[in-house]
Amino acid sequence: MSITYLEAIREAQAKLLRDDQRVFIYGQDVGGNFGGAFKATKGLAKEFPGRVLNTPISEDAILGTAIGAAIQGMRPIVEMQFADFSSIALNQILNHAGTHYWRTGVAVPITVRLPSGGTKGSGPFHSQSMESIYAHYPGLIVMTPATVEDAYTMLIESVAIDDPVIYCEHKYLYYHLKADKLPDKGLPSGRARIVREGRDLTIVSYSAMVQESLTAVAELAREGFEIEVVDLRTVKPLDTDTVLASVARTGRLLCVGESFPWGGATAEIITRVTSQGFHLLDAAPQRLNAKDTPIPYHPNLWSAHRPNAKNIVAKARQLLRE
Amino acid sequence: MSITYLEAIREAQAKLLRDDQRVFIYGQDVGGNFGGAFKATKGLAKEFPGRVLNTPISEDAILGTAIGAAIQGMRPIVEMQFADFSSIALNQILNHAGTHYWRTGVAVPITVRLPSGGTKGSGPFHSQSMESIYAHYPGLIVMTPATVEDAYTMLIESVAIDDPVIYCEHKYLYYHLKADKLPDKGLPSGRARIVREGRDLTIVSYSAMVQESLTAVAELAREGFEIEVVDLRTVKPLDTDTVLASVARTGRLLCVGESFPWGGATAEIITRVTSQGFHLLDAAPQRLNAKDTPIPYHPNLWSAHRPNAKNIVAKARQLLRE
Amino acid sequence: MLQTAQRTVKSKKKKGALPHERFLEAFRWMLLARTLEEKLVSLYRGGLITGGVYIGKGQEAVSVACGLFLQKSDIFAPLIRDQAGRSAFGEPLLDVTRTYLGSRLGPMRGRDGNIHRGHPRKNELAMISHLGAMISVTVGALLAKRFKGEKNFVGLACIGEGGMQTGAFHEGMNIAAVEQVPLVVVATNNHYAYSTSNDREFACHDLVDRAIGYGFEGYSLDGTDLGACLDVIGSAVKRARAGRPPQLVVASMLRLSGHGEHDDASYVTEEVKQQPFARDCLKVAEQTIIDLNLLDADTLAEWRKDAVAQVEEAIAAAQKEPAPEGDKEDWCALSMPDLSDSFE
Amino acid sequence: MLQTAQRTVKSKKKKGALPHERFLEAFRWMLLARTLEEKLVSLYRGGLITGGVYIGKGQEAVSVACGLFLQKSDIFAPLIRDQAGRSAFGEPLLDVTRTYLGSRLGPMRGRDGNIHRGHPRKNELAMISHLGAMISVTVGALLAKRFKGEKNFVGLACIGEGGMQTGAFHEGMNIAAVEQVPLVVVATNNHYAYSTSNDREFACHDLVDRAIGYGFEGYSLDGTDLGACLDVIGSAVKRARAGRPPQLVVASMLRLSGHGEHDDASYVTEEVKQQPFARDCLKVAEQTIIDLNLLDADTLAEWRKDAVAQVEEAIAAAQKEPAPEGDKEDWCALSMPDLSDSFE
Ligand SMILES: Cc1ncc(C[n+]2csc(CCOP(=O)(O)OP(=O)(O)O)c2C)c(N)n1
Ligand SMILES: Cc1ncc(C[n+]2csc(CCOP(=O)(O)OP(=O)(O)O)c2C)c(N)n1
Ligand SMILES: [Mg+2]
Ligand SMILES: [Mg+2]
Repeated sequence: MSITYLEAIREAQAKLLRDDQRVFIYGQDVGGNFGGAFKATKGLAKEFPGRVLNTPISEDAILGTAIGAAIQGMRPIVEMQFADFSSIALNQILNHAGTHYWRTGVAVPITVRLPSGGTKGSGPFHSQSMESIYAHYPGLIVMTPATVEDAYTMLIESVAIDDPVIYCEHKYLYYHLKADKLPDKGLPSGRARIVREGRDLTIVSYSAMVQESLTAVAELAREGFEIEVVDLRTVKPLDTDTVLASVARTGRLLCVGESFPWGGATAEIITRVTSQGFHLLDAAPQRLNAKDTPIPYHPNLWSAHRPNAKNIVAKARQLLRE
Repeated sequence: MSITYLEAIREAQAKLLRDDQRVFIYGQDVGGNFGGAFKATKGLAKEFPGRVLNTPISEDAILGTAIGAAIQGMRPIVEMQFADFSSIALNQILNHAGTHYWRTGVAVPITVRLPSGGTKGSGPFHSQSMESIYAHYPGLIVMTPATVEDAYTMLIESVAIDDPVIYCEHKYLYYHLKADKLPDKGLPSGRARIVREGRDLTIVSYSAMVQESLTAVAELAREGFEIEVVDLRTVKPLDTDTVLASVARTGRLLCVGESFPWGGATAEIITRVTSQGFHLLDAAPQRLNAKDTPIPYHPNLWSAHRPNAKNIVAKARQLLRE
Repeated sequence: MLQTAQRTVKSKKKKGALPHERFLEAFRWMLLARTLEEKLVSLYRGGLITGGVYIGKGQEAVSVACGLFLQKSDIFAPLIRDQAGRSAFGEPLLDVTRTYLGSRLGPMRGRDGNIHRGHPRKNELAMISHLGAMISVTVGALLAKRFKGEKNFVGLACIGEGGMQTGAFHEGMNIAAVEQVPLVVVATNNHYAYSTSNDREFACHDLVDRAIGYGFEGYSLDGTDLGACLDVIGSAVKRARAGRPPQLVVASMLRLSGHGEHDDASYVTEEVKQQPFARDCLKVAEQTIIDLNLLDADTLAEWRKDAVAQVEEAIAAAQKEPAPEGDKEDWCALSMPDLSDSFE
Repeated sequence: MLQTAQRTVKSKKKKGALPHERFLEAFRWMLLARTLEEKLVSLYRGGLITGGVYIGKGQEAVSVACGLFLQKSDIFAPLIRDQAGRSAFGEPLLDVTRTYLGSRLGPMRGRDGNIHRGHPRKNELAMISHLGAMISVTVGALLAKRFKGEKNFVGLACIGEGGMQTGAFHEGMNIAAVEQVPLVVVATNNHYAYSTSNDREFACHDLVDRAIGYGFEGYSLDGTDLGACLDVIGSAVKRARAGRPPQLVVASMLRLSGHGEHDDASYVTEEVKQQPFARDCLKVAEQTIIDLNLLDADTLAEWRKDAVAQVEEAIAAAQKEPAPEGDKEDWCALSMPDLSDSFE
């Protein structure tokens, strides 16, 4: 058997619906025999009648409804059709879900699934990675699974968590990543994972960029470099300790993120490492992000816009020389 | 004569309306003989009939309308009643104004005024500093004036700029800051200013935190420390050169921002300095931000939540000891 | 305690109050709200309240009707002018004074202020400022009740005519109709959104005409007439509870105060103040009571005194309580502190 | 070039076309759009188009009427199913093929794709994906024209029944009415938003009933009937131009394709496909032409051939053109590069 990242997301939701009566799924086209723009809820409406509900094109109200239901004890999972459309739901997420526990003492256990990141030909409005916006505001947990196993266990965990979780699933990984089977348990949320050990350089990444980093590292390994790769798993909370421990071993840091550069996760990581572990660094920490323009439609432009194995290799080489 | 930060904003708008027929002002309660929740447009509707228009409570449509008018050659100035309500306009700003020139080659010359930042008793929804969200996305210029003079010249410049400008004016400074007169010209946008020279430490800040930093620095001066203070003026573009030059002189960096910490302007500054000027630093760079919770209503909590002269002094002392 | 006594009266009424008993009960809540808010205004003027004070003067008749027909298990989403409705729904006065006076013991513990207070666990939602946002949240709460198999519940959400122009309002109304939840939306057209008069807010002939476009049942209401408010809003609640489609009530009146107490409302013209919708619902109700001889003058005076006493008591109690302090806060926005991010 | 020839015909008509001449002109644009989109679909199937292909099959009658009555100085805000309207408004076929085939010379230069194309300088707005957003942008463009003292202009914005449920739509409609700009909003209820049918989209009896709540004038329309489309939309444009309040037209039809070409639309039931609104407007129009003998068979065949030739020509031209390249881009999102931020 082999299971994709996308199937893991579907399986996690099936399990959640099966095990917990408080769970329901809410979003555009998630129901019927359609099962979502990416089929992440395929078959679930039939298996769990009345609990997988199509909604109007009303992202603000979708989130508002989920928040209200969560306050009353439900555990809604919201699917945004694309992360990019969560800009419409942003007010409810940041100002309502994100503030509610702190203001009233009543937690808002919602999971918001954001199909995120670039794929070929998707252009400025179907490619965005919005984790930095959600992580900037208080009151939210932001997950960015990079493996099939994490996609599964973290989604399940997100529903168990009493606080609002923004679950950024990467569309590029949907079909590109496969695993043999689904685990029962994963690392707890908020803990980063050392994906590959090394001693010459630490690459910190998350979501689809972990895969790009691994490809880059494999190439650099052929030149004799041993590079450690850290997968953050959640960008908020950010597991600074694991990152610092890795930098302590390697003395060099490269952060790779697919979102826009200004104030992205890469800036947050570099800031933590330099303010808390300055003496660990043997060279200037570096970052690699998408370019500071909208995400282009044309594949030629898109592949130049996002970080990829090739420019990770180039940047790493430069850093290794310093 | 003495003129406040708020009056400077009003005067700039009066001048813009007088000098440029393409300018109009659009927003909630800006018109009539009312002149805005903070009176930043007081008297302008009368002086410029038909060009200072009240709107419904429809932030998305207010921005959409401004964008459409700008595409057709106008130079709208939008007032959001509070920065916090721009969450509703965010989609039009990020995804429409921010992408339009890049996609179509047609620029969108709008200025969006965001009354920003905390004041006593304003609470979670009337105190926010949203510059980091706008700066994260491509296609926008983000201004954060810290002085009466900059409030005036930068607002005028924002309308001359062909691209969308997010103009973050600080509500705390409205009445607290005074100048003798308004300048004809200021530093160009995108250039930071050395507000005070020093050699022991560089504090980089913007908006109301420049004032807090100056108070802190005055206190530290009594202990013999000479601290350089850089006012960024615009957080995007961010004048890395001026910051690096200052750090080259002092070897120490403290960044102070009022927004939430994760991915804020302080993280962006530290990242630029460490990745481009690592060897300039004699100690770990530090940042000071608001706490990672919603902004509290009660003055006791609020003063503990935001950075202020007192904790800037404490943090600076610590850094100076290293 | 007098407030408790009054509540007993109320619960008796629920078992089939005579119209004039209901009217008197409602009037008494209105009186309490007006008394409380006048006191809050004077505290504000005296510099004893931080942040804004927004009152419901002139809107008490509509507001009280919003709270009065709800059961404890119903959902109530009040807004800034709903003191009367909040009290009628069961919010203790102490919640109000603790919040305004910044007591650490209040429902918001000093973290949020004044009108943003709420008790989600007691089905009184805690509004965020962004207008329109509470409609869909109320829908979600009702959906949850349906999921959980509860019966006979309703939700009531308040909105101003200004807030009706937000996208959130539209999406919330539409999704309520799609989900066919038992929702009543009570809109108050008090003719102003802050300083903006109706002509720059909307351009339809009558806001109640929006009901049909959502699949709501719509009703117009003279918000200065307490009897009409009880009748129309009471019926709307009853219809929603009975499974009719969602209900929209649009009430008309004038805001008889500034937008907040910092605002002198000098933009409201004398002409507007002479309109029938500018009547003070409390005075109108009192006149009805006198005209119909529903209460004697002594009892009326007694009620007034009682209201003052309750308010004074709640204020005195809150004033004795400790303020929150920065170094006693945990500064954690999550209910699960282990998942909290740390910035050193 | 044939397309030019046809345009001449069109501009002649504007000076008082006979109804059947207008009908034929419209039909010819519909034919062109259908021919083009069928070709795009086959290119997509052949792997020659990157990104999605969204077509207007079944909606050409409404769409063409949206473009046909506009002058060059009017504002047009088409959406994803408006190929016919775009062509009728004056968008060259080469704009389409260049965009779909990723030519560097197209209006979007490879930066944005397919349906997002536009020519803001030629008053064809370039839609963003977020539905509802274009309504208020059109309002703003009209407001600008008023500020600049232009006269006799209108704007026309398209929306689907799904997009009508967005907050942006609501705010845009309301602000249009408040500003009393000469706007026509043409809504197509094609019975689906992606896979979601009307029953989970809205719960009002008829979407046209929303007009009154905004202060728009509202009209229903059988979108499969070209004559009716020309009549109703033509009149709405005329009324807006003459200074009547904003106009809402709600047309009914079935989307005769998947949401996009990646979608087999298996959720559309046979029953729905048998409904009167499921007729193919192009076939219906052609039948009218035959029944009324408006064209002889030879001319019809000639028109078809011409459409194919135009499409082939535009595709061939675009295919020869260079693709954009990453290292030739300036990667600058601002029109003022000096103000661009730099990340090393
Ligand atoms: C989305 C949003 N924009 C702006 C504001 C600022 N604001 C607070 S109250 C108000 C006026 C509200 O008018 P209305 O809805 O008619 O209620 P009223 O004050 O008249 O009771 C405004 C503009 C807000 N709260 N929310
Ligand atoms: C705000 C927003 N949410 C979600 C989407 C994703 N989406 C694209 S088209 C579509 C369906 C549109 O339905 P409708 O408006 O009826 O237009 P139609 O496709 O039927 O022409 C959806 C949900 C979007 N474009 N914008
Ligand atoms: Mg009002
Ligand atoms: Mg549709």
